[in-house]
Amino acid sequence: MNRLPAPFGSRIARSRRIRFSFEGKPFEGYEGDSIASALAASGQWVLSRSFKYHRPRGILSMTGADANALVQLPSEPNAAAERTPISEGLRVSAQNINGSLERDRDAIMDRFGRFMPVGFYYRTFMGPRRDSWLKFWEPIIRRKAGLGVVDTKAPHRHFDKTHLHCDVLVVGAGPAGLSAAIAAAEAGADVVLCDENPEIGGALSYGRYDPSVLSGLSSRLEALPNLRVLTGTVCNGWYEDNWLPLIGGDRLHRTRAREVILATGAIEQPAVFRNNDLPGIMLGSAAQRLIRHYGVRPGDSAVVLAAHDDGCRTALDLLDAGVSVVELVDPRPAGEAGPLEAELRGKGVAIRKGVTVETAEGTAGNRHLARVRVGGSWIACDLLTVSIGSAPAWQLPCQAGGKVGYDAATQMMTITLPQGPVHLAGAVAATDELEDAIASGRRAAAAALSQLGHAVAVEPPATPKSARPRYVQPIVADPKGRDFVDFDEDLQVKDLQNATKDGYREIELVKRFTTVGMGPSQGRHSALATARIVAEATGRTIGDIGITTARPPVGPETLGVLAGHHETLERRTALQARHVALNAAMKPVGAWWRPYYYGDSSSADEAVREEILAVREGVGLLDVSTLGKLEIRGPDAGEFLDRLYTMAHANQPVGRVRYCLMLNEMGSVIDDGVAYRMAQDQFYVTATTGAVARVYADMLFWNAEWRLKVDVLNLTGAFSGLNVTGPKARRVLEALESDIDFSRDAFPYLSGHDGTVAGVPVRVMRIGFTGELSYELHCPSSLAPALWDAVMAAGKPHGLRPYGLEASRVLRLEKGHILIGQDTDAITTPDELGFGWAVSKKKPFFVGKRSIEMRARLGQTRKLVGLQFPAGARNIPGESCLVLRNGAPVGQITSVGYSPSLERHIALAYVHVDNQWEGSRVTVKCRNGELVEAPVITHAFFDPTNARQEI
Amino acid sequence: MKLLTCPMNGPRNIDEFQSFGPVRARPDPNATADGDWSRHLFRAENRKGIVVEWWRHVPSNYFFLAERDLVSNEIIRTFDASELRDHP
Amino acid sequence: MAAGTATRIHPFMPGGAADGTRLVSGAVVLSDLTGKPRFGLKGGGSADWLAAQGIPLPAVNRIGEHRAMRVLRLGNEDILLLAEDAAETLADVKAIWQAAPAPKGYSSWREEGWAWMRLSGPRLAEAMCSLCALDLRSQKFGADYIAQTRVGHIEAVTFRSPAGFDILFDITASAYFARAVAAVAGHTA
Amino acid sequence: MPLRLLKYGLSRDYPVSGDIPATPDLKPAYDVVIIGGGGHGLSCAHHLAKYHGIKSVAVLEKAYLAGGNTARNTTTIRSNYITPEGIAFYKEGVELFERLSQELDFNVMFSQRGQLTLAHTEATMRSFHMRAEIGKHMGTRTEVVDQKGVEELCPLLNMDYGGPLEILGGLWHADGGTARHDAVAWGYAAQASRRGVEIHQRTEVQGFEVVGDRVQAVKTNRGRVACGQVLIATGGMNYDVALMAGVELPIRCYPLQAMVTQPLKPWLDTLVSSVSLHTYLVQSSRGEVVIGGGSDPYQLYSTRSTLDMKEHLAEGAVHLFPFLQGVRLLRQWAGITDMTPDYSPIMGASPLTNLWLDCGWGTWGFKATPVAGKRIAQTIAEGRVPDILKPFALERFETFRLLNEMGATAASH
Repeated sequence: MNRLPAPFGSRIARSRRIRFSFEGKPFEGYEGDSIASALAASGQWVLSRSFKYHRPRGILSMTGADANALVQLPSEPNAAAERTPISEGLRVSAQNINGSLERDRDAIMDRFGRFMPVGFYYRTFMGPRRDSWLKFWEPIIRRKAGLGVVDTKAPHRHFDKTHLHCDVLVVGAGPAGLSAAIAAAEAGADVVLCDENPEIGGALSYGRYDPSVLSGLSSRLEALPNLRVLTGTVCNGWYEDNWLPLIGGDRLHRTRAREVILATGAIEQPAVFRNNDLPGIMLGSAAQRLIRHYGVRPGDSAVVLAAHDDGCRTALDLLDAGVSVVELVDPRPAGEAGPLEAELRGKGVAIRKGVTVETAEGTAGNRHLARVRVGGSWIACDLLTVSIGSAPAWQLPCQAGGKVGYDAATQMMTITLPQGPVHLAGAVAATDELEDAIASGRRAAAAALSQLGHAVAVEPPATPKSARPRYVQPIVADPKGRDFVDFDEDLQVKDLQNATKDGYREIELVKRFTTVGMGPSQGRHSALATARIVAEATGRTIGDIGITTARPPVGPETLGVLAGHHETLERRTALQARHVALNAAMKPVGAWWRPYYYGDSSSADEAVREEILAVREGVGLLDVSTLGKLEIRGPDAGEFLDRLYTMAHANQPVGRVRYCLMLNEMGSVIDDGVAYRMAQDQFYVTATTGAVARVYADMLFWNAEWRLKVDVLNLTGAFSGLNVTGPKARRVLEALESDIDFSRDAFPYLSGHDGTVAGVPVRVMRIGFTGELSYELHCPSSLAPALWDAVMAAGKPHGLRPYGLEASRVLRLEKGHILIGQDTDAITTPDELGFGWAVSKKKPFFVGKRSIEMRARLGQTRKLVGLQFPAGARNIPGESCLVLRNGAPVGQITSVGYSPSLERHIALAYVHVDNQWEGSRVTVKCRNGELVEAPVITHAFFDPTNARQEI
Repeated sequence: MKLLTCPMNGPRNIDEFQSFGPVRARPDPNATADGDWSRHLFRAENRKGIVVEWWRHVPSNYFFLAERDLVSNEIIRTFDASELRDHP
Repeated sequence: MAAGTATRIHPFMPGGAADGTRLVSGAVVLSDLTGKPRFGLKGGGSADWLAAQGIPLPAVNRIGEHRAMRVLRLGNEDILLLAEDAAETLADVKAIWQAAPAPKGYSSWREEGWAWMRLSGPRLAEAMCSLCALDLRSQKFGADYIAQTRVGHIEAVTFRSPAGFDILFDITASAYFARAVAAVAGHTA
Repeated sequence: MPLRLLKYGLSRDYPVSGDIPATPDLKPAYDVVIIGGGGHGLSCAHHLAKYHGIKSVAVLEKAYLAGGNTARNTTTIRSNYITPEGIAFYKEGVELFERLSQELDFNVMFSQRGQLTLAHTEATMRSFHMRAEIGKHMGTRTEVVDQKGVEELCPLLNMDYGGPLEILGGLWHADGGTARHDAVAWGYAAQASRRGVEIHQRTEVQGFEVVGDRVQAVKTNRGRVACGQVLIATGGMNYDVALMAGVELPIRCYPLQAMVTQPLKPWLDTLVSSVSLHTYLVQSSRGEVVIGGGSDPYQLYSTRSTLDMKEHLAEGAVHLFPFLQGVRLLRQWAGITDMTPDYSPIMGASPLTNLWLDCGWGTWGFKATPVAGKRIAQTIAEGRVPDILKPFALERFETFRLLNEMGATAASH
């Protein structure tokens, strides 16, 4: 066991042992351990195999960013072993292996690297046949690509979303973030501080710092009720207007902050040399995290590569953890020795300056680091910590509009944000020392507070940093390669150089051609090195090259947390329970549930037929509550409808009902309905179920433009509609107590009355889709069940049947009535429907008027007509079957169905305009390709004179 | 989520709103030649720059106007339609 | 039978459209006030008529009070009277309005078009945070504020009531809304 | 092992192909100036050089090669449209893709694994039947499948039987597929430049010298270039560039967003898209699942991403494949699409006699990269619009001869 005693291991609870397995072998760890730390504690350093060459890989950063340490959980591919806590019985396996992690058959790929130069797949796998890629090569590559395996039987997990509002959001609870959050909260702002780690402190929690710094900040923080701390919560993106997703576990906090302070720290960068990917080579901060967070000794015998003070601190930490530090290698030229160096020397650590790690070698199969070569000589070791510099965590700042630059004087990557509600603090703003970071937090808080309108004391600007350039380790391609720039994608220095030779010289092209930065770590550990290599190879500056666009998310996030839980919207008419009680087959139509027919599915066809016959011979009842119902009020109501619809409404008498047809500005038919003029200044207008939302919005829009004295109210939910239809409809209504005279003379076709039926206030219109005597009763929805019951009871002696949508569709087809959206498309004109009668010739204006006149001049090409198929015909074309003329499609069947009244199939179809006449025969191509002929019918199939609806 | 400030309801997430596009000229249909009319129908204000457009706050069904930069997405101001009418 | 004597059925009543949908209770409580009296006026003349009755009108998106009724100003000429415990007062107003000559606005049928529900319980704040994107904390959203916004992904009007938040929304979505709230309660509890 | 790999392995040095030559100096004049170094412009350049012997061609790209919508689209290739004119054109596009790797000697990884579009409503089923009938008539492989057929093609789908989003059936398009978008552009660039075409990166067009009904020269940040013929093929910038020449196109720009998961072992063979959920998914040869949907709801010239679109797409993806809850998203991005009123492109002549248009590609342009390049090259070389392009003329908006593809475009592109 590589475990260290307390106080090392701040995250683990040694009293709680947890057993889990990795690659089928049992392991044990403590509560609080991550998968990677528990495995490391047990000496298991190899966590995965690399993407292309299948090289053993292990801990690099302990931040969970890299593909190196992604593992497979039973229901979760690509889980970050460095961040995912272990749990009892958890089964963990390695990814991207062929065979076992120890013995990966694909490890041979490492030998064949030279057969696979960068972008090789663009230049081969094309033959021998044209489909060889699809049939042969791609399946192989697809199997080799990909990392984890998705569990298609994964159990459902609950995710949820909530909203969070604050004055100031501080991202990152390191010293700068803590200081900023405290300063903002102490000034009275409402502050949220989030950090992806389970504890606050950032580097203070694992670095070599005086513990009193963290405890001091921590106690100030706890005293602030207006400062909410969300640990274990990652801020995974920045979006317009400071809208930020904070993800904590299975919860997404959609957060709106007035001001944002990004204290996201810096990302320590790996060094590039041959075999720099061996398990046992890790960033200095990774070693520190293992020691302080998990109490894991990262090795026995270490070489420390240190180009700045943090390397020295790492070395001291390693000594404290009982690791033998063989040598500290400082590539900087010899200069004055600082106190840390003196301390190290005092502890007997050999320090070599002006040299660097040139290459590394592994144990058999490269399973672990065995030795490194420094200044030409080999040093045996099982741990190499790398502390050669870092890059500011640019992801969030860049999403917030920040620009990345490169300061040639200090050799540092810089970030500049435009003036606005986002501020930087700490290492991301290039502060170096602890005191600077804390001061920079205070300054960011002051800037945010002043934007919020707080009066704040202006803190003096940061003392200019020493202009001493940082040491930058040169990147030289190793002649034998395996000097990895991008661990995720197995890319070496020469791969990037070669891409530039092929002309991929812009950074985005380099990225696309080589895939650098496209893996799980999204360039965290490769972007800076890539910029350097491309700059060098193309003779430009690093600033000119830049880095690729930082897109959200900052780190990988599950689709589950983004999706959350979402009930599907459903709408029900007030009569839903009545339908269900009558055993209706309910189906969704848009968001609505509607009865299709009443009865068991086993006898659906029979039920539909009986419902149709009931309407044709007796009386039926249809719930039409889903129809749009709009009330137009005001002195200009008639004028308003005149402009919106094709018919004349301003002169429509009170008490009359008129068809209304709506066009768009292009002159295409977009909706229809009826308008019942209830009073001089009041119309009750119906719209089709699917279109009402748009029609209502359009009405409001036109009214906003026209500014007529009109109000539009959407009563779709407030009112319900019942259509009583059939030859016996009048008898049913007359059997009900009412103040309305339903007689033919008092209540003729296309008129309306309001009154009371069975104690229910109603608006009744004599209209009908079925072609039968019909009364459409509209009433306040809370009374619809009562009205339904009354009609059902009154209808019983007359054989009244409720009928559903299926019967309704056939009934209307028998009458040749169109359904908007089914029998019309985006370019249908009234002329194509033969609806000239519905278009006023007198009105000076209505929406679409100018366009249909122009389109009429340009010439009509098609017409919607009826088609009738012989009784007993063998092959009936389905909906959408093509109408051909000289072999070319000129139209299609829009509706087709079997008419029990006519005992044959009938259809509506677009035909060539020359075939629009009665008796013209057209050719239709059936689904099976067979051509059939059918005669054109230009009138209603059933009751051609439309006598029945007017009885 | 972008914020849009409704003159009646205040700043709201933009998913509470429906865009009705840039304010369009309304040429007299009866005094416009066919070619000009069809160009009017299908043309769309799409210049890189600031447009004045109609928006609907859906929960309150309030229509208003916004000046928005089509490149930066910055909303310069929002105002009631009466302002445009009174000071065209 | 005379007008208005038929039995009214609201969604969560037996035989109602949402019959069988459970209203969540416990840490988050959803209760149905759809049957409670209310009356909406809309259109030109509404505000003047109400003012003439001595009903003080608040600013748009604010709530006023009149004889135990809450007066919600949803727009210049869009006003809703809620009479949870003032049925008689409201009945009087309605009767006077019915008899009055125009201009007096017209009925907006809110009592039929909108469900009226109340969210309360110890986890009310968390539940509202999940259901609504607005900052509804008391320091930002006062007792007399109205938000016309989205709650549970549908258009709604919400405001504080002494017991919690009242929510008005499309009555045909009642069953959906109850399910959406129950789902949220399941997460917050 | 393919021979070429062996060649690589046995050569001492990296075998430099030099796909994209460094940007040369601008000459004072070219026979053809192509504005826009994306897939379409490069394809046109290739066809001009290879098939029409026109080699005095300059492709002007304001940024880096193929960095606009060529780089951002999600690579759907299909011909299951709804208008006969559209199908005829896109069908030729699919056929060109079938032999594109050989044409370019560059593996564009055309992966014809089929596209399955899902219907959750009867109206959608009806439109599928329409597309299938026309598609079959025009000779494409497009058919309606029932619920059983959907389950056979994609057994992992959540059918939501009895639910509000029950999958009622699908439109199966065996010709559908994907290709590597960058490779298509690079392949064309490499071929074109080998035949003498000049590719000018970081060369931005700033205006036109128009004399009478001709473009005399193109003004760029690197100087003036006289031109015989000019083509505008600038994707999201088409409106803007055409306006510089005084041509106002019926185009509005909207962002289109997409996102991609971490790489996974293969589990999804076909392209799957849902009309009602405005979501589509496809697994790339790298193993990433690419997820996309509809355009943003309002006009904008910006490639910013939004959280709301990401949440919406995740919802759709998780609804269709509930087991994706635990799969992680890696990256999201956006492109600027130039949408036309009828969801069909505008190709061919402009009001200026030597200015040609390859515009209005909205969300559906990638699949047409080879065919648009080929046919527009033919147009420029012959000085007349071939029949297959005629329906796509700008004039169609004046004569109401729209090619309405909205229903066949919404969630599939």
